[in-house]
Amino acid sequence: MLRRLLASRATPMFLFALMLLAGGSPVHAAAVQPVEMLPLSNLSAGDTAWMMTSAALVLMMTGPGLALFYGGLVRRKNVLATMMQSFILMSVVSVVWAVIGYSLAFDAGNSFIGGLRFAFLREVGAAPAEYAPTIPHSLWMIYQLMFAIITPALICGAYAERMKFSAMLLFSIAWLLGVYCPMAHMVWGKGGLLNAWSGGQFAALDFAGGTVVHISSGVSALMCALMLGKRRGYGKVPMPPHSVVLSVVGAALLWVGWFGFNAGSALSASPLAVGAFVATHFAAATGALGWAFYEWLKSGKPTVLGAISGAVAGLVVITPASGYTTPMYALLMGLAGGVFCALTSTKLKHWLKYDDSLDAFGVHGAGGTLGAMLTGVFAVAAVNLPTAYAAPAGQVARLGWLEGNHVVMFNQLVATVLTWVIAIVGSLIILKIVDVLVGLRVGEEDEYDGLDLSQHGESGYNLEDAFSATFAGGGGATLLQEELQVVPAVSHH
Amino acid sequence: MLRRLLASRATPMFLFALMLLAGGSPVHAAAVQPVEMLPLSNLSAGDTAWMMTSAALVLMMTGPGLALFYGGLVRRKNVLATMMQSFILMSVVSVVWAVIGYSLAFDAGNSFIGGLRFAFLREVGAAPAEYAPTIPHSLWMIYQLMFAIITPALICGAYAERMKFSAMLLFSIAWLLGVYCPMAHMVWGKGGLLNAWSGGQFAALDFAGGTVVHISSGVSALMCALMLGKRRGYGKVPMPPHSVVLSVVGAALLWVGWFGFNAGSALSASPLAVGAFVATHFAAATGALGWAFYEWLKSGKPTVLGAISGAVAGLVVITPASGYTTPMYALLMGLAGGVFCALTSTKLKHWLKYDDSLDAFGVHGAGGTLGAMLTGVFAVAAVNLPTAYAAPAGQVARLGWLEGNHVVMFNQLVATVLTWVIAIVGSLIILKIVDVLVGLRVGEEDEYDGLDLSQHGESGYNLEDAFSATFAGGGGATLLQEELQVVPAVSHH
Amino acid sequence: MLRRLLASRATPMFLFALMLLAGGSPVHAAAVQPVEMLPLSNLSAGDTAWMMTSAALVLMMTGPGLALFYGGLVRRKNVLATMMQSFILMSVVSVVWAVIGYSLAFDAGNSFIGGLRFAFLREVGAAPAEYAPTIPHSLWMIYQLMFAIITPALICGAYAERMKFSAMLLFSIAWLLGVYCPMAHMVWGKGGLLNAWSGGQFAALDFAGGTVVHISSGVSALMCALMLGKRRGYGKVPMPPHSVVLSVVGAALLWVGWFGFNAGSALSASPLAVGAFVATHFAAATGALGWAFYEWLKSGKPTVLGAISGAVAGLVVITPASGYTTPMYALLMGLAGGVFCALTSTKLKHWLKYDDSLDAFGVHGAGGTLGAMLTGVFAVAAVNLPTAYAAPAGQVARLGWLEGNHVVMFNQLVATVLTWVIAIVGSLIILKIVDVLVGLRVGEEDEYDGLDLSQHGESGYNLEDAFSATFAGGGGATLLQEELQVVPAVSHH
Amino acid sequence: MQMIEAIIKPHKLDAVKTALAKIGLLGVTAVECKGFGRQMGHTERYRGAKMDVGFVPKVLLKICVKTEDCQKAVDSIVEAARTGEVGDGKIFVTPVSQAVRIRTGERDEQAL
Amino acid sequence: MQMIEAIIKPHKLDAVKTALAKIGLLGVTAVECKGFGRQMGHTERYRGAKMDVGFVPKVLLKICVKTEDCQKAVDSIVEAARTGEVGDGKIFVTPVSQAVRIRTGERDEQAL
Amino acid sequence: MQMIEAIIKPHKLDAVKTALAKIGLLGVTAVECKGFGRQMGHTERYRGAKMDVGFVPKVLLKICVKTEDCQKAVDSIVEAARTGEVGDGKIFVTPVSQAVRIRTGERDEQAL
Ligand SMILES: Nc1ncnc2c1ncn2[C@@H]1O[C@H](COP(=O)(O)OP(=O)(O)O)[C@@H](O)[C@H]1O
Ligand SMILES: Nc1ncnc2c1ncn2[C@@H]1O[C@H](COP(=O)(O)OP(=O)(O)O)[C@@H](O)[C@H]1O
Ligand SMILES: Nc1ncnc2c1ncn2[C@@H]1O[C@H](COP(=O)(O)OP(=O)(O)O)[C@@H](O)[C@H]1O
Repeated sequence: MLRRLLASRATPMFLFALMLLAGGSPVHAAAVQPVEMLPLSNLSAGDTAWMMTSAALVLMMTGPGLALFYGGLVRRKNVLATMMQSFILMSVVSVVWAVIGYSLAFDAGNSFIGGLRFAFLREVGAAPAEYAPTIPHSLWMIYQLMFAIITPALICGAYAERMKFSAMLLFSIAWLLGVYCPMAHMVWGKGGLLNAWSGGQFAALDFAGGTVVHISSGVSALMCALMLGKRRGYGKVPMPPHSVVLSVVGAALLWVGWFGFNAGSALSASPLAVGAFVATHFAAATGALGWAFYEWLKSGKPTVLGAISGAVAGLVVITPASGYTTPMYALLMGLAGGVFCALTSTKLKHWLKYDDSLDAFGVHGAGGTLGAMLTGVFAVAAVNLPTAYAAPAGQVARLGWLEGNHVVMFNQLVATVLTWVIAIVGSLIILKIVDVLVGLRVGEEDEYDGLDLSQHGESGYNLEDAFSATFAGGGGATLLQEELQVVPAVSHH
Repeated sequence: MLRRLLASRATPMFLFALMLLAGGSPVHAAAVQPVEMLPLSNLSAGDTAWMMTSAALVLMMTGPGLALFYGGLVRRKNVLATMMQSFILMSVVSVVWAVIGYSLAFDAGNSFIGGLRFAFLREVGAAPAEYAPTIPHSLWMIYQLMFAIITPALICGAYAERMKFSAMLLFSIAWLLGVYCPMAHMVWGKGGLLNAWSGGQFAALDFAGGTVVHISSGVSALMCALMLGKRRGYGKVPMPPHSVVLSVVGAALLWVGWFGFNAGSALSASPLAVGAFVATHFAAATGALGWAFYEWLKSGKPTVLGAISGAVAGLVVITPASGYTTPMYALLMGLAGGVFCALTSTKLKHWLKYDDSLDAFGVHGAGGTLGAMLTGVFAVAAVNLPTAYAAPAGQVARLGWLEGNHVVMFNQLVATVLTWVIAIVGSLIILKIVDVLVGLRVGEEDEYDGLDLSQHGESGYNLEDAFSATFAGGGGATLLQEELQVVPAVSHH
Repeated sequence: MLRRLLASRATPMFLFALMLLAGGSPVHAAAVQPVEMLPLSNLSAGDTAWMMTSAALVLMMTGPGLALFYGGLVRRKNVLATMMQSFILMSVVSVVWAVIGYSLAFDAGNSFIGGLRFAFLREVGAAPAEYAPTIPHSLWMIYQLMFAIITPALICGAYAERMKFSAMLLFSIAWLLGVYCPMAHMVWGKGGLLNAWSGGQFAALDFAGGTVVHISSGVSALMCALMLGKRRGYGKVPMPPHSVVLSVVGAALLWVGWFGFNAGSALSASPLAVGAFVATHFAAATGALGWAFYEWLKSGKPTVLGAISGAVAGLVVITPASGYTTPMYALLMGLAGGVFCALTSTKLKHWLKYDDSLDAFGVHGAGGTLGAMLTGVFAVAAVNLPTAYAAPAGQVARLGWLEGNHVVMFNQLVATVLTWVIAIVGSLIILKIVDVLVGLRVGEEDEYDGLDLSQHGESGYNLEDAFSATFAGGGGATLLQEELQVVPAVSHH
Repeated sequence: MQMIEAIIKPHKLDAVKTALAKIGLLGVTAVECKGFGRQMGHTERYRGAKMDVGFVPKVLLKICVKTEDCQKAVDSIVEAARTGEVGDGKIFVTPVSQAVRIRTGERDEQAL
Repeated sequence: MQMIEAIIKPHKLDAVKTALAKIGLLGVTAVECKGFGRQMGHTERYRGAKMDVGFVPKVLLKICVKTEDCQKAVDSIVEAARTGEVGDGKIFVTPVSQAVRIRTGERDEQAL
Repeated sequence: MQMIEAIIKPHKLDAVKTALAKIGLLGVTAVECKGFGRQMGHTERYRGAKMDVGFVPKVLLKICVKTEDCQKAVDSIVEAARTGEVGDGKIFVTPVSQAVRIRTGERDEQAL
C-alpha cells in the first residue's frame, strides 16, 4: 500500500525536489569561490596524528563494527552475506570516491553539487585545503571517505536477508553518487545550500552527519524495506538474531569508533574535539539506559539487544550536536534518543507493518531526525559558533533555541525535510532502475537456503567436524576432482 | 565459614578504617588548596591527540575487551548477561561520574574524599586543570571516567553466573561512590592521603591504578564471591568456558587497550608515556609465558587460557610500576605476576574453597597486591621521580628499594593494606545493604536456566536454523499476536 | 619431490648466500658509523602520539587480527592452537627482541647484521636515535618489535593444523634471529646492504616491509609447507574454514591495523604518513574487488573469503610502495595483488600440490614478491626520494621505472632474490634442526583429535550445555578429585 | 503401541506438529539429522576448493501412539509434510512393547 | 534383546548413567533432542518481537539390553530420572532381533 | 522390512556410505550422538580444573532395508566400519511393520 503510494508519487516529488534545487543553484553557482589551498607551514603534527587515528576509527566502525552488529542480528544462514555487505562497501565506495565521489562532494561547484576539479584526486595532496587548514588535503579526503563508506553500509540493515548481492552493489554505487554526494556537498561542501560555515542559504547545524549520514541512510533504508517487501515468513516464523554476542561486540566497537566520527569532525586535536568526544560518550551511555529501562518498565526485563541498540541510538542523536552542545545536554539527548528509537523500532514498525529487518530506519532515520531537531534546541554559542550565527558587534551570540535563537529551528527543519525528500526520491528512483536491471530480491529457494549459500556459496560456520570432515567421497562434502585429484566421488543414482 | 567470619568482623574493621581516616583528615582538610586551572595557551595538540586516543583505548578495554574475555569464560547460557554487565557499566558509571563521581574523586576536599566543586561537571571545560596541564580539563575527566568504568566491571568476574541484574547495578553504583571515588582521591586526587605528587602523608607509587583499580576491584571481588556463595553445582559439575575463542580475542584487546591505560597515565605524548608503553608490553609478554610455562611444567600442557590469563596478570602487576621502572625490570615483574596469579587462581582458590567464577580476585586482587609491592622494589628515580622523593640538593635521588630507598616499601605497604581494608569493609557493607534491598542471587530455577534467559529473556546463540526458524505457530518459537498479527498459535492442551 | 630437491640443494644455496654476504661485509664493516643519538629537544609530541598509536595498531594486527583471521580458517578442532600461535609469539618474540633481537637488527654492525650495542636495550631510552629523529629511541624499538612479532606469526598459516607447539616455538625463535633480524638490518639497519637511505650497495625500496616482512615470511612458509608435508586427508576430506565469520573480523582488523603498519613507517605524523595511509586504504579496497570479481567471473559467485583474502593481498602488495607512490597507482597495485594472489592461492597451489594450509605463501610470499617489483615500477620521486636516488644538481629526480629510472628495478630484483635465498636456506636449515630436536609434526592420533586437545588440552567451544554441564561424575566431563573434592567418578569397567 | 519415526523437511516441522495436535497427539520428540537419498545437496567453495555437500538437513520425529491411532497419525503426517518434491522424507513404523511415564511410573497406553 | 529408548531431562543424564552402571549396563548412546509435551517452553524478546519457544531440550538415551535385564533397567532409569515434575520424560521399549559388535563381529548377547 | 541402526566412528561414515551405495542402498539417515562404552574419553584443563570427558562422539545411522537385504547390509557395514580398535561401535536390527514415502504415499518396500 504505502509502497505503491510512494512509487506513484515518485515523479511529482522528484520534480518538486528539482525545483527546490533549481531555485537555489543558479543564484549561487556564480558566487561560490574555488576551494583554497594553504601552505604546508600550516600543518600540525598533533592534528594530523589525531585525524589519522580518527580515520582509522571510522573505518573500524564499518569493519568490523557494523559487520558484527548487523551480522549478529541476522539468521545464521545470512551472516556472511550481511558482513560482506559492509566489507565490500569498504572497497567499492573507496574506488568511486577516488574517481569522482570526493570531487562531487567537496569541490566548490554550486549549492547542490560539487564540480570535477578533484576528480581522480587531482590536487588532493599534502597541502591543506581550507576545509581542514592544519592537516594535508589528502587526509581530509580519506577521512571523509570513511563517512561515505559507512553511510550506505547502514542501509544494509533494511534489506538484509533478501537482497541480491549484485543489486546491492549497483544500488549502493548509484545511491552514493545520487544521494550521498549531493547531501555532503550541501551540508559541508564549500557554498553548500545548508552550510552554516560558508554562506549556505539555510545555515543548518550538523557537526558530524546527522542529516548527511543518518537521516539520509535511515530514510533510504525505509524505502528499501518498502520496495523489497517483507522477508518470506516475516511475522509467521520467528527471525531471532543468530548471535547477539556478535552484535554486542559490534556495538561496543561502534561506540569506540564513534569518537573518531564525532571528535574527528573537529578536524583537529582541539578542545572542540574533546567537547565532541565527551558529548558522544555521554549520549551513548544514556541512550543504552533509555532503551533498556524502557523495556524493563514495559515488559519486565531489560534486554542486552535493547541496551546496545540504545547506545547506537544515543550516538545517532548526538552526532549532529556533538560539537555544538554541552555534556549535560548530551546526557538528555542520548536518553531521548534511546527511548524514542525503542518506540520507532518496535511500535511504529509493527504498526506500519514494514519489514526493516535490522531497524536501520528505526534507529538511524528516526534517531537522525530527532537529533537534527534537538541540535537546534540544545546548541550553545559558547561551545562553537558558526560564522552564519556570528552576533553583531557588542551583542551576545545566541545559537540554540534555548538560547533564544528561533531561526536555527527553521533551518534545522529545512535541512531535515530536504534530506527526507532527497533520500525518498533518490532511493525510489535508484531502486526502480536497479530492479529493472538485475532485480532487487533473490528467488524464493535462494532466500530459503540463505544468502550465504545462494549468493556466495559459503556457510558462516562449519562446527560439526564429524559432518564437514568425514562426508567426503561418499557424497558428503567432498573436494571435486576439478580442483584436486581425489578418489572419484561415488555417484548415488 | 570465612564468609561468616568476615561478616561478623565487618563492623570493627569499619570502625578501624574510620579511625584511620579521622586520623588524617582534619589535619589536612585545611591545608589542601583548590585545584588550579591553567590558561588555554598551555594546551598541546600532540598531548591532546594521544589522550583522546588513550581514552578510546581504555573504553575499548571494557567493551568489547572485558566483555569478550569474561563472556567467553562463562557457560553458554550466561554469555549475554556477562557481556551486559560490562556494557551496562559503560552507561551507568558514566552518568554517576558526570553527576558527582568525578567531583568526589578529583575536587580538592580532604585527604580521603573530594568536594562538590566539579559536581555536574561544573568548571570542567577546555581550560586545563593542574592534574594534566597540557590537555583540556574535560579530557582528563573523561579519561579518568574510563578507569572508573572498568574497575567495577572487573568485579563481575567474581559474581558471574549467579547475581541478579538489579543487584549488580545497585552494588556497582554504591561501590563506585563508596570505594572507588575515595580510593582515586587518596591516590591521585589533590591532597590525597597517598598522593606522592601533591603532599600526601604516605607517598605511595601507583602510576596507573594498581591499588585504585586492581586491588580495590580484586579484593571486593573476593568479598562478592564469599557473600554470594558458590554457583550451584560448583565442584560437582564441570563449568568449562563456553568459548575460549572469545576470551582470546578479549585478552588481546585488553593488551592493546592497556597501552592507553598505562602510557595514557603519563597524560602526555612524552618519553614517560613511551616508557610506560614499553614496560606494559614486556610485562604482558612475560606474564603469558609465566603462566603457560608453569602449566607446562606442572601438568604437561601449556593451555591457551593460561597464556591469556597470564598476559592479563602481567599487565595487572606492571600497572602501578609502568611509569616508574625500566623495560628489563618490567620483564621480571610480568613473569612474577604470571606465575603468582597462576597459583592464586588455581591452588589458593581450591584450597580456600571460594567460587571466584572467573578469578577476578586471583588475577586482579592478588596480582595488584604483588604489583604494589614490586613497584616499591623496582622503581627507578631516573625514570620518574615523584616530588615526595625529591633528593636534597647535591644528593642523588633514590626511589626504589633496590636503589636503597626503604621508606617507599612502607608507603606501598600502607597503601596496599588501606586499600584492602576499604575494599573489604566497603564491599561487605554494600553487599549486605543490596541483599536486604533486592537480594543478591537469582533463584535456583533462574540460575539453572541461565541468566540470559532469566534476567534478559534472550539467548546468546540461535544456531539451529531448523529449530528457531520452523517451530512457529505449532508451539515452537513463535511470534505472539500481542506484537504481530499472526495466525493464532495452536494451543496444545 | 620438490621437498627432497630443496633439502638436497640446501647446502650449496647456503654457501652461495654466504658468499654473497662475504662479498659485501668486509668492505663495509669498517665504513659503517655507529647509530647517532639526538638531543631530547628533537622530540615532537605529535609524532610521538602517532607512533604510539601506530605501535598499538600493529600489535592489534597480530592479536586479535591475525589470530582471528587464521583461527577462523582452520577446523574447529584447531582453532585455539592456531590463535595461540599468534598470541604466544606476541610474548616470545618480545623477550628475544629485548635481549638481543633489536640490537642485531638495528645496531650498526656490518651490511648484513647489527652488533650488540643495544643488547638488553642498553642505550634505548628517551633520546631519539637517528632512525626516527623526533620520537624516543625506545618508541622506535617497540614499534619495530611489533613488526618482528607479526612476521613469524604470518608463517603459522603454512604449518597450521599439524605442527607441534614446541617445534613451532623453537622454529620461530631461531627464524627470528636467523632470518628476520638480518633481513631487517639489511633493508632498514644503518649501513644495511639494501638500505636506500644510508648507503646500502643495492638501494632497494621497501617502505614498510615488503621484503623484510612479507617475502621473508611467505617464502619461509612455503618451506614449512614442503618440509612438514600435507595435513592427513588433505585432498581427500574437505577442510572448510570452521568460521569465516571470525576471519572477516580478523581481516577487517588487519585492514585497520595496517594503517599503523604503513603510515606508521613514516615515523612521524607527516604528509608522508598520510600518503602511505591513503595508498594503503585504496590498495586494500581494490585487492578485495580483484579477488572477489575474479571468482565471480570464474565460478559464478564472489565469495566472502575471497573478498577478505583479496583485501589482505592488496595490503601486502602496497606495503613496500605505500610511502613511495600515489593513490591512483595504489588502486592499480591493489587490484593486481588481488587477482595475482587469487591465482597463486588456488591454481598454483593445486598445481604444485603443496599444502599451504592458509595460503601464507600464496598471499604473503607471492604478493610480497609482486609488490617488491611493482614498487620499482610505480615509485614516484615527487612523493618520497631516498638519498640514494637524489638527482645531481639541476637535474630532475627519477625514482620509479615509469619515471625512467631502470636501476631501481635491478635493485628491487636483487633485494627480492636475496630475500628468497635467505628465507629458503634459513628456513630449511632451521626446520631440519628443529625436526631433529623435537620433531616438527604431531602424531597421527593427535592430528586427528586436533591440536586444541592434543597440544593444549582444551577445546575452543563448549556449546552443548547439556553435555558439558551434566555428564559429571558418571563418566562425563567431571572434575577429578585431584583438584576438587567431588563424589568419586564411577569407574565403568 | 507403535513408534512412528518420520523423517521430514525441517520447514515442515511446524505443519506436522499442528496436524498431530489436531488429532490429539501432543507428545513428540524431535531430533536434528542429516539425510542421504535422491535429493541432492549443494556446493561450497573456499579459495577455489570446491566441496559438494551431499547430505540434506532433516528432522527426525519420534511419536509413540496407540496402535489404533497409528494409521490416522501416519496419514496426517503424510498430508502435512508433503510438498511433492524429492526429499519429502519417509515414515517408518515399529512396534513398541512397553511405554512408561517417568514422572508417574504409569505404563503403556496411560503413559502416552 | 530389547532396545530401551529413554527421553529424559538433560541434567538427569548423569544420574541415569550412574544408575545403569550400578546394574552393570555400561553401553549407552545419547542423542540431543527437543521434546514437545505437557511441559511448557519459555519466552524470548528481541526488539519487542516476543517469541514463545515451545520445545524443551531433552536427551534421548538408547540402551540395548538382554531381555531378562530389561525390567531392571527400566526401573532404575525411572528411579534415577524422576523429579516428580512435568517433563520427566518417557521410556519406550522395542524388540531387537539382532545385535553385532563391529570390532569383533560378535553377535547378539555377546555383542552388548 | 528391517531398521538397521548402526553406531559408528564419525570418520568411518564415508566408508560406510560408500559400502552401502555399492550394494544399492542409497537411503540413509545420520544422527550425531555421544557414546559411552569401553572406549575412553579425554581430559581437559581450564585454570587447573581438570575435566574428564567420558563420552566419545559417534554417528548413529538409520537404514531401513528389505528383510532379504538385511544380512548383506549388516555385513558390509561391519566390514566398512571396522578398525579393530575399541569403540568401533554396534549394529542393532529391529523389525519395521510399515514404511511410507511421504512424497508419493507409496507404502512399504516401494517406499525404500
Ligand atoms: N532406506 C532409508 N532408510 C532410512 N532413511 C531413509 C531411507 N531412504 C530415505 N531416507 C531418508 O529420507 C529422506 C528423503 O529421501 P529422498 O530419497 O531424498 O526423497 P524421497 O523421500 O522423496 O524419495 C532422506 O534424506 C533420508 O534422510
Ligand atoms: N507420545 C510420545 N512420543 C514420543 N515422545 C514423547 C511422547 N510423549 C512425550 N514425549 C517426550 O517426553 C517428554 C516429556 O513429556 P511431557 O508430556 O512434557 O511430560 P511428562 O513426561 O511428565 O508427561 C516430551 O518433551 C517429549 O520429548
Ligand atoms: N548396549 C548398548 N546400547 C546402545 N549403545 C551401545 C551399547 N553398547 C555400546 N553402545 C555404543 O557403541 C559404542 C562403542 O562401544 P564400545 O564398548 O566403546 O566399543 P566396542 O563397540 O568396540 O565394544 C559406544 O560408544 C556406544 O555408543
